[in-house]
Amino acid sequence: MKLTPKTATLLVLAALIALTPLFFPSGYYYRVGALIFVNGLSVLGIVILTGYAGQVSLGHAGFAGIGAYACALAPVHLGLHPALAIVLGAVISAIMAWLVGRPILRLKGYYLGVASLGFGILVSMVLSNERWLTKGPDGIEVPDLGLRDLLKDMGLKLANGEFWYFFSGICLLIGAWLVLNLYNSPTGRALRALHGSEIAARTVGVDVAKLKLQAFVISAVYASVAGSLLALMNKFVTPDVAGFMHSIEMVTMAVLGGAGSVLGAIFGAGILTLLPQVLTVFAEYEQLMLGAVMMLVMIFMRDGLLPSVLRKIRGRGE
Amino acid sequence: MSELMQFLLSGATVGAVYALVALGFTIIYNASDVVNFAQGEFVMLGGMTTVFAHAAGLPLPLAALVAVVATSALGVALNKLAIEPARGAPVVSLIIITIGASIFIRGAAQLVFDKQIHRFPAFTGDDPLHILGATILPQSLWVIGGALVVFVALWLFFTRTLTGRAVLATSNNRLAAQLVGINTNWVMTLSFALSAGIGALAGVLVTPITMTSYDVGIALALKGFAAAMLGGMGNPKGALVGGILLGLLESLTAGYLSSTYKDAAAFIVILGVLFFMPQGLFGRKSTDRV
Amino acid sequence: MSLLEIQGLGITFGGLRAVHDVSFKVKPGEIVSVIGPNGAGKTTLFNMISGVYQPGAGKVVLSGEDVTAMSPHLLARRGMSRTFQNLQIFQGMTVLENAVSGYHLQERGPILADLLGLPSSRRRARAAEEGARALLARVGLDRAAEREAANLSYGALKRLEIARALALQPKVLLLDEPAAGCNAVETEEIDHLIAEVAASGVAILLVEHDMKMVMRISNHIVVLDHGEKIAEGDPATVSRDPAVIAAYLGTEAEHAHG
Amino acid sequence: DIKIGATVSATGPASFLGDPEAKTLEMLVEELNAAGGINGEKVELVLYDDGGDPNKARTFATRLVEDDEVVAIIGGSTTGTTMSIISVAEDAEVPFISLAGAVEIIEPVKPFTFKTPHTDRMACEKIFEDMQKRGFTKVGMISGTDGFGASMQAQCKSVVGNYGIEIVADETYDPKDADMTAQLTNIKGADGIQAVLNPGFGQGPSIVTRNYKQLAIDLPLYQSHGVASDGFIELAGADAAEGVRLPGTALLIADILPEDDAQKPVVTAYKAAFEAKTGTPVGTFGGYAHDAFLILKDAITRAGSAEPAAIRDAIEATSGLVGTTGVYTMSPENHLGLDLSAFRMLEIKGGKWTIVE
Amino acid sequence: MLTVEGLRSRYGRIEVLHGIDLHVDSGEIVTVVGANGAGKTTLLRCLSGVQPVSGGSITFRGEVLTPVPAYKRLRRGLAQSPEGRQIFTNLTVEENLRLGAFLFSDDRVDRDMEDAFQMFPILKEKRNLAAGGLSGGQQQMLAMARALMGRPSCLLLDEPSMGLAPIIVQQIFDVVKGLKALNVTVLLVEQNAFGALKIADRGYVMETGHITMEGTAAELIADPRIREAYLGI
Ligand SMILES: Nc1ncnc2c1ncn2[C@@H]1O[C@H](COP(=O)(O)OP(=O)(O)OP(=O)(O)O)[C@@H](O)[C@H]1O
Ligand SMILES: Nc1ncnc2c1ncn2[C@@H]1O[C@H](COP(=O)(O)OP(=O)(O)OP(=O)(O)O)[C@@H](O)[C@H]1O
Ligand SMILES: [Mg+2]
Ligand SMILES: [Mg+2]
Repeated sequence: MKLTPKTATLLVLAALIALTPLFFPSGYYYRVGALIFVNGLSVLGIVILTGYAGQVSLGHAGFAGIGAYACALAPVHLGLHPALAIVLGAVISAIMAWLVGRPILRLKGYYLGVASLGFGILVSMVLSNERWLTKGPDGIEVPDLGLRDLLKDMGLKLANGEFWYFFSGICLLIGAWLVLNLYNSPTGRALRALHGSEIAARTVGVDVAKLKLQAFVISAVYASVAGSLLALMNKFVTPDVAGFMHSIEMVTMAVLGGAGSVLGAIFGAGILTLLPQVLTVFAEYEQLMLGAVMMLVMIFMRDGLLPSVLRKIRGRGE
Repeated sequence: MSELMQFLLSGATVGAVYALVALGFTIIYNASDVVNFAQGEFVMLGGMTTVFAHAAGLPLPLAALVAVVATSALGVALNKLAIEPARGAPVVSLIIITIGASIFIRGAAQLVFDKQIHRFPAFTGDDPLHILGATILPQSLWVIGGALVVFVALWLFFTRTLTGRAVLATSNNRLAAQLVGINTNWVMTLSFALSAGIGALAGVLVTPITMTSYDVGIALALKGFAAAMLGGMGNPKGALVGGILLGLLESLTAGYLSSTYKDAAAFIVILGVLFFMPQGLFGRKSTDRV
Repeated sequence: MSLLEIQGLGITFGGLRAVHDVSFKVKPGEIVSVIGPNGAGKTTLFNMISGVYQPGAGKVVLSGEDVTAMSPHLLARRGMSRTFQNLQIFQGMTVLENAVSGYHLQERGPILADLLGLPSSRRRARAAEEGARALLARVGLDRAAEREAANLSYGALKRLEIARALALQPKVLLLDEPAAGCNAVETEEIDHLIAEVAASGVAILLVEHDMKMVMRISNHIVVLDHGEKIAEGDPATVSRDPAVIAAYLGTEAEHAHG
Repeated sequence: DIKIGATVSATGPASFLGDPEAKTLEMLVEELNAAGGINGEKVELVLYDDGGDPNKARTFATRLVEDDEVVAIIGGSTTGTTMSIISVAEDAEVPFISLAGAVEIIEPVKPFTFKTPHTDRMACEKIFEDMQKRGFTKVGMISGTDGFGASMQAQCKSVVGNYGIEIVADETYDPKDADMTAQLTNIKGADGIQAVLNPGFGQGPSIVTRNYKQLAIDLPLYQSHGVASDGFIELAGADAAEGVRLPGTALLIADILPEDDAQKPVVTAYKAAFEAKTGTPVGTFGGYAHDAFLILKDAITRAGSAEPAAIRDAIEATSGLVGTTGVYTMSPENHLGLDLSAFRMLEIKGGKWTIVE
Repeated sequence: MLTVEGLRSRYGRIEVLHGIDLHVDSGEIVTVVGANGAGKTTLLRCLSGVQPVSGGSITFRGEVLTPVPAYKRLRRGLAQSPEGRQIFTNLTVEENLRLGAFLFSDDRVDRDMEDAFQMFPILKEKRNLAAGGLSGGQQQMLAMARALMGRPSCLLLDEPSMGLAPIIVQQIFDVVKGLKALNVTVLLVEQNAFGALKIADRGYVMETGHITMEGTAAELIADPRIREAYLGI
């Protein structure tokens, strides 16, 4: 069988997820791994929206917030199983994305950025201010997903960290598989086409408004599910999850790693999740280093880390 | 009546702060299409440098001058060290660079300065002026005046000087700008120096009112960005009007509706405006044809 | 019966009557050229017909249906396709992908199928790719298929746009200066291609300043000046029309025949 | 060595809290090691900066217990970060002393979780007690929308009825706001209003105080313990701050405490050391970290062991321990160990803190 | 006046100019013809400095140009009307022209502008409109006019007749011919090879990054290979 870029990406990803735990000295590494996967999942949505379709969102954390709070609230108020709460969150996010996206996706560039930013801020404001429901800025507890206990009953005993590592790893794999499928599919090509020239895309028959909306909705679902997973994993969530900084972080991860490629974006999520952990040795210089790393990567690897590195490697191969 | 007047004065004060930040965005944006997310840090540096220079014994006006000059120099350094080497990179990459720069500057400021909140005395005292039963601090007039002066200066710069036109030309078509003899690197350097200087000036003016600390930059940049977009990015008129409008919206909402959701109201209005005017109030429509 | 009917089309830009009361018809298999001085309103006319601009007056009728101001993607579904005077290629895609994108209407399917990578989705994509490769060969770009489209020279891009427009298998094809940036020999190749397409029953509307080409292949010529139709007829009639010579052809008129 | 872990918000929106906390912990560990450590063992502090992000705080907490294998954790500058650390500490059975205000942290009691600051409810009670004494029945509130302000606002509203006081105006502001005159104008206009309370920290309360003066509002203004530091007087300006009351700790009034006050030596020593080391004025928050460390040191010393379980038991048995915030006496039912007496009602007069009565 | 020796240039790792040798003497009109993708545009971009050179040299009036940044080359007298017009779409027509004379601030700027308006009256009509709204041909005229505003001693023209009405094409070629009288040197890249050769003194033929033929214009027009491959006669 010929190794297409798609299967290659999936294999690399699966191998990384399966094999790195062999080198983990302590349970903490599972936690970091799981965080990378969850962040990676949310960034995959950005790959579709920004990397493929070229639309900027500075408010996607809003959807993460919806997903997270769905898991905090639905089990308590609606008696829903947390797993179903993930679905509920995704559905609400999708509906919100559809409602919000229709008017704002007509905007371009920074204007779309500021409109989506407004949406994100509205969500985080509601989460902070409606204390009766969300318990306000100090956050709210989230019930256990319960899947680990289920596995235990089936004879598979995993520590909490291990469980979340593998569970979010599998979610990431599925998420990546979908995005990779999209890339070379008719829809994916149409998305990339409208990125290249909206007017030309329309003249070849692409329903640009509808397609942008679809991309927006899908990416919202990604963010929402990632938010849900984060909340369930932490068993606690605060409105920060929907905050502006989180939105910026998502975009940064995608661009830093290479927004147009799945592996790149996940790579970016990895780097930006790991950096604060690694930089703790610099104590007070941590922020300084973080900023410097971001600048250096973008200066010397303008298309993002992974694409640039790959190009270097290929260049040498020739 | 006096209530409304108070809300208006309060809104104008806050709006002028936003307008000053928004004005700072204009030049770099006009030169490069990049929204410089480190703009808020320039404002912070203006305030913090003045605080520390003042504490070190410099008289306030001199301290302020030092702050503006030093921040401009930093703007130039940012361009030379981070933006220029990345020439030709996509705009998103440049934006991430400015985000990185903002984190970097904040990190440096907490080391060089400290993490305390600071302010320095208002330029002309704290005795409020009374207007129609409402009050306003003299420093607010400084801020409003500052915003107006910067606006007029920028407006003249972009519409009346060839250099201003060269800045616009650089972002519009860098290649063509070089072909007509514009030193685009120099234009970028100038833009960063001016933007940073305006940012620092904003910091100097607003600190007696809003206080400052190493991390005030993000919030200011965010509001300034929103204001600039409301008015139409790149147009000084838009920055001024957008800023003041945002401030008024906030204070009127806080006064008459709900202080909790005043920011929400502001964003809802922005969404509404963009719905009907996708380029903001005064943004120029791109005139590219197919 | 005419396939495309333009009835009294007009538009103004801030007081400027860019196009005013222009009417004509195009039949299947016919090549109708629109010529006229720079700024006469040819591209604007195209933009109105193809739904990029909303006409201020008049109607566009396609296969008997009023399609005035209809969104371009709906027009595409009804068989209209075009190229652009100011290149509109899909940046960030390969030449092949650009051409495949032209097959959008044929290859598109439910987004869910595409996300899940269902066999149906892959089948659609494969069919489109085969078609695209054949088209690239027709415009002489087959060797560049895997190249980044943005890296092509100007003339090559013009041909890529033609290929993409043909991919729609249009009933009406609008070509805005297809031969710009091509030399005489290359222009002749494009000539043949257009004639071939027309022969297969496609109605072609052409804007072009290369008079040799226009005179060679047009069945009918519409002349615009200052937004208004000043002459109309077969090539021989038009090229002898004194008004046309004065406004547009100049001494070139002789070359066209010479 | 005894490894003690800490994760505080030394940067980010809560750095007012985390920064002095981090500096205090570093200073105290240095002092302690210079003096020979605990039970002859040196103490090693593993300190992380979570930037106020609960998600990061949880990761650092995991790192502290799993990777650094610390015997106890101090930290969680905010309620948000604290809440996300709790389950990590509880699962790993490592004692955790929080530096955040909310009651939920210790109510219901969790075996390994303790905290040093008074709860915000206690601050409300202290304030309303004072208002009641002055005969106020109608008051206004203007609160920050950050965690601190919002939580205190909610607590105050839930206990205010006990004091026969009614809240007739309830406004909020964003912690980064530049001007609060609009909200204050509304408060000023509220019917029969007699006093105003402003829960919040950071620069917000200073701006509120200055706007208060600007609008010439002629009612007593109460601030919260969130701004209990000399810095507040400086920022608001002595003029505007004149007459402001707030519930503070002994730390602020080290020099005017009576000689026989049990806290006097503790607060004087800490204040002197901190200000000498950092050059910035002490505040209540650094004091929380000081007390957390003190409790831990005391517990390890008494336990004679650095086993987490033993430390936990010893912390729970803390009794009569004098800290900067108050005197701690813990029990299985009470993982805070402070009462209202730890708060002192202070008033700013002539640019200085004074004790009311 | 302008000498190019062994000029090489690449996009990334792909070399598209493999050692170009040509020269243009003072006051001469020299044209380069070639098929799509031959590298004509790349050559002109190298000359004006917006495209990096990876080998060889460019000498202009005795000075080696290679290290001179693009924006300084106009000061040396080298102006370009680039492929794709590259006008400032967001600025008005007049602003475009004034920027063409960015280096000068004397009265001649206004006179030059009047000359430009005389040459292309349509530009005068549209002087206060955003250049992006111009028709394709009008933009091409603007690009040409803007290049002339820079008072070049050597003008590099990349397909100046593209998209122009026949009557204007004729006019453009007349203008170019007229430049000779003003002692302006012209390097002209044209797809309308016949038109170009008719006004040129000499010509070069370029194929996939090489110069494959050169000669006087008359020689080239007469050459059957050229007639077949480029002139379509
Ligand atoms: N969006 C617009 N804004 C302002 N003016 C416009 C716009 N579009 C077209 N025009 C004007 O309308 C007229 C017709 O332009 P159009 O592009 O249709 O001409 P054309 O016939 O295609 O010319 P060319 O042969 O040069 O391409 C021109 O004068 C042009 O300036
Ligand atoms: N930006 C680029 N990146 C990579 N390759 C490029 C780029 N621009 C041009 N090329 C390639 O360089 C070669 C020469 O292109 P150039 O544009 O110089 O040709 P040209 O002779 O001007 O053609 P035309 O007549 O079509 O304008 C072509 O093979 C083209 O594909
Ligand atoms: Mg046209
Ligand atoms: Mg070319």
